Amino acid sequence: MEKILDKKRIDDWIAALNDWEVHAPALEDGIWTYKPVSGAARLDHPNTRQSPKGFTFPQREVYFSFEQIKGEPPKLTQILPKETRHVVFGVRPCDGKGVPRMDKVFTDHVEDTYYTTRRKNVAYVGLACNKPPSATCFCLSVGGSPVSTDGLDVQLTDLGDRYFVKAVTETGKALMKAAGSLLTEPAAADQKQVKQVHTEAVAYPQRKINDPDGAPAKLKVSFNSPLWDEMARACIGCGICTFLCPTCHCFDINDEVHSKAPLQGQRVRTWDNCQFPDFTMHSSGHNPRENTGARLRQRVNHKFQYFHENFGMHQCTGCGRCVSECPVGIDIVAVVNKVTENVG
Amino acid sequence: MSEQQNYEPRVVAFLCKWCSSAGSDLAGVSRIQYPANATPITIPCTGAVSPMYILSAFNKGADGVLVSGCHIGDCHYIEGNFLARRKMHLIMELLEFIGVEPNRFRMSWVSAAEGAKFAQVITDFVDDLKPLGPQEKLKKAERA
Amino acid sequence: MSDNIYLPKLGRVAFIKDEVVGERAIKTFRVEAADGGDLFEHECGQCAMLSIFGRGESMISIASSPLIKEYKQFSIMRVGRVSTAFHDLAVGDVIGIRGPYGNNFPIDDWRGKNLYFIGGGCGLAPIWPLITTAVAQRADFKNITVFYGGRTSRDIMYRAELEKLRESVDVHLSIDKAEEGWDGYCGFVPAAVMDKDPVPDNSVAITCGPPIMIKFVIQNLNQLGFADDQIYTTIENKMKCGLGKCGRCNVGKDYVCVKGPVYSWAVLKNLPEEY
Amino acid sequence: MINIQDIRDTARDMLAKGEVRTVIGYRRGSRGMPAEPAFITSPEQADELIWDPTCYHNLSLYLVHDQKILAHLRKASGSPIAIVAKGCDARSIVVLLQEHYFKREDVYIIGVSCEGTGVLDERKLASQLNGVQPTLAAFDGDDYVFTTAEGEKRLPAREVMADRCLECRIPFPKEHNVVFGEDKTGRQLAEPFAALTRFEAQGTGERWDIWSHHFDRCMRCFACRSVCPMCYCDECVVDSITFPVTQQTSAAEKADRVRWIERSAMRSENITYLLTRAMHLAGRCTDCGECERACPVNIPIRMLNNKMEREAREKFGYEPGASIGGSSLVASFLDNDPGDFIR
Repeated sequence: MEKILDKKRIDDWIAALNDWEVHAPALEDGIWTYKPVSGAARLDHPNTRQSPKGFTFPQREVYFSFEQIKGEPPKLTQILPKETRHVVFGVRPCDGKGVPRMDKVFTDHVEDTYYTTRRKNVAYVGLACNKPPSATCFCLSVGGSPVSTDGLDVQLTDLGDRYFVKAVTETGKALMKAAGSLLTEPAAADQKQVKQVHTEAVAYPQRKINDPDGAPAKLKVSFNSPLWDEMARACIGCGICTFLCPTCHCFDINDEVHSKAPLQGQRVRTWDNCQFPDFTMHSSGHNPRENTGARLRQRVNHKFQYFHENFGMHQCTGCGRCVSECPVGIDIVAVVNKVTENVG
Repeated sequence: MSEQQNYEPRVVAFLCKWCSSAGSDLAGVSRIQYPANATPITIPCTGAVSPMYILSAFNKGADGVLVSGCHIGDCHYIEGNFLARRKMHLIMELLEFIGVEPNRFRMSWVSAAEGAKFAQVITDFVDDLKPLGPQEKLKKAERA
Repeated sequence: MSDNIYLPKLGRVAFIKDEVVGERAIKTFRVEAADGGDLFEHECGQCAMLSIFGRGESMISIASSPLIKEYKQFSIMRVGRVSTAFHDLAVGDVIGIRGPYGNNFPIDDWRGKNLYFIGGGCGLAPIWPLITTAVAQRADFKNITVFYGGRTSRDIMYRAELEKLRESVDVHLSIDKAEEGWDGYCGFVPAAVMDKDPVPDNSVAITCGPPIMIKFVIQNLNQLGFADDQIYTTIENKMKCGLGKCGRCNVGKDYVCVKGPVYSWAVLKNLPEEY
Repeated sequence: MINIQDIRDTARDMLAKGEVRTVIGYRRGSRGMPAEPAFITSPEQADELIWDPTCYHNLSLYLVHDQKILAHLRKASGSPIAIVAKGCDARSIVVLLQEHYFKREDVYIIGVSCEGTGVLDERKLASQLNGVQPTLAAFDGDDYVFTTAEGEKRLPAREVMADRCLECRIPFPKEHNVVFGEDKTGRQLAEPFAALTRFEAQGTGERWDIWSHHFDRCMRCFACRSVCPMCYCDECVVDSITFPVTQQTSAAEKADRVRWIERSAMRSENITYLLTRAMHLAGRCTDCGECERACPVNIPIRMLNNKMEREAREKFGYEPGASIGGSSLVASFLDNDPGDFIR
């Protein structure tokens, strides 16, 4: 299904989606953040600072609550996410690409109930990138594209005063149907223009990973490269790269106690980060990834080797957040290029 | 009775064992009437009160936090309360700065002989806390 | 509700025994389903995620044979937050348990072979289900030999069980330094193995213990002619989910909680040493 | 004006003579600008060093890293480390020395004066350049000059300079072994604590509205702590991530450890974290502004530290990083410290 939407009417479309809670990027405190839409939504953002992964994998997820009176067995109450339907507007193609990758993690082997409950209640209305929204974009290097529809339900393409609206999934069609007469049939000129815009978008120069296809094998033989320690020398061990990443999924599970007698609390999952020093530390104090070099290697290898070996695709989607936001300039593109150059 | 009159603020009181803690005992044995809102925690010296104790008390739901020690010049460790005076000044300023009501935090000097003063400090604190209602700003949400 | 992978079952602690006392104390716990019935089926070498509500979860290898259905046994060394809480438990207390997790020893491939078990410290627990299963099915296997060592005689766990084991298999106990009244081997476990000169023909060696012990045991076994695929061990890493999702226990592309903890040395030696 | 060649020559010379084992400075980042920390260990690498308006980083953090690595490896430090330090960075080093984190002879301070300017604020620059991506930045007197695809852009530094630099009172590294650039202490570009003063003019309710909003947004990535040279504690009170567990740590120690706050990034927990950090930085923060720059969600963290800094200055006459020999703010007192607030 392909339609045309007058840009001025996007709010009417959003208003028509009354079965859904609608979110769109808003500029707040100097950064773009997904916010519930109240009033006008404008999709003129570069990309949001945080990826939309929080819609399916929030930073804090309560698993269950526990309650125990001394001498009695504990009582567990499962707490599943609310079945509210969310639609997220303005998702960039790189973040769209993150969706199937997160799906793999949380449904492969066994299904994660919390993820799947949220996932089936979220729809993504993506926005193609007519030109790279950031100087750190590199989606073309990792099997992505500024006009990719992967992971999206609807794709919007900005045609100046109107959007070219394309359904990607059945959910997307339903969202478009809700718009009713707001969406009109595209003219031949619209079709021509969208092709033109997409062709130009893909041709726009981006930063490059030199040999993305060879990266998994080359990284594998570079495990003991001295470059890891060298390139991680400045790493401060914070959580920016992973927390902002659309595909980083590592988490911690903790019991939060609200009352000791009677025992009351919750078991919760929170985002965790492979760059924190204690992420892999055993109780004994032994740490398999003891220094910043080993931890940087883990993150890069996970994105470009391990995930590829397991699922046949790079986990990285080229959004460039970790590059632009790293306080000390650690650049995953430069790291991959440097480690893999001169490797046979 | 209105709801506000029903509300009894919970005070966490960090009391120096050399003076204010004894002062509170004296208030008790002297049968001086004062509100029973304070949970006393005896500490070796006000100088040993970490700002973490105060933040943690608020985090766990205290409506008010009191730190009480020896009068200047009377510190068992000579200068513990001088150090506390600085540190508590800073935490008080910081709490006010982020918008916590100034009356939520209090410091006092109460000697072992000042049972009546201790009772007065608690009475005044509770009176000042009551109009503020429950402290929700720094408190951990029970269910989220 | 049962399809929620993070929701534990409730287990009742039916039995507690002190194995080793002191700073690195080890206690053995038997856990049975709190509501009666069986907890779950497992295979030799698998683990379970045990939890004490309010304290947290910990991945512990199941130390009882899969042939025993009515309870699962765990031997836990006191090292951290959760294990300390376990040591404070009393019989009758209820804990959380979910699992089983991980792969298992390919015991069926080993029928008709000689088995050498080489354990050190609390490393006896992960291979104990295998030992007891093999002993229960004694006729299926040829020679079974157990090497096990502790730092001192007081660090030897399963003491009574090991003595009983002598009835059907060879058991060689060792301690690091000589002690009065000790008639077993004195010295490190790898040396104790060399001392008995196990034969590699039609044999499998299974080792578990401190990393440094495993390293030398494998070296020595290689020297004796054991091929890499005749040597099995288990590894451990910090785990939170047990399901290959939380992302911390990986060694290369494999999550130990799913693809491990059992590895043949032929496989393990080609993986990055991140454990 | 600083001639970068002077810094390079100093570095090269010291490395060639073996007087230092490493020179920590700045080099060109992988994308041109911003600069990134450089760890120069051979004389040939000295020419990688640069000095431009994107040399934000307070490199004294890496002196702390170095000490931690040495302690971990149980090694003595050997020859000193040379470090390029701006005024605020040098004051951080003074605080570290005051706290005996390392010895004066362990560090060779290559001071650089910010002269009439300071470092860039990329957020301000972005709003000035309207989407044009600069690839290089350079000092030119009181201006910054940017290289962009659309040619050279020149902007008065004070229009795009970081607030901390505008408000900086001492843009000169008083503690140094060698220093480049003129001492322009006293150059007054903006009223110190300007943002703080504006903020404090509001009532309790307004202040809470603003801060609670920011506390809700904290992701607890700990970038503010990780980037701070003063946050060197092996064991941080708010989480377990730096808890120095070794083979020697007993089970009881690990089990009994107080959990002051939860791992969840919730308002109450974030407050405890951020306020504790502000308290622990009182009298130690030298306003290098790195915490605020690193924050991925733009929480005005610097304002909390500024508040403590001003209290220390106005109420206790204390200036962080002023002298190596002096007592620290919270380990000292004056007889006439204010006590009116005490009942």
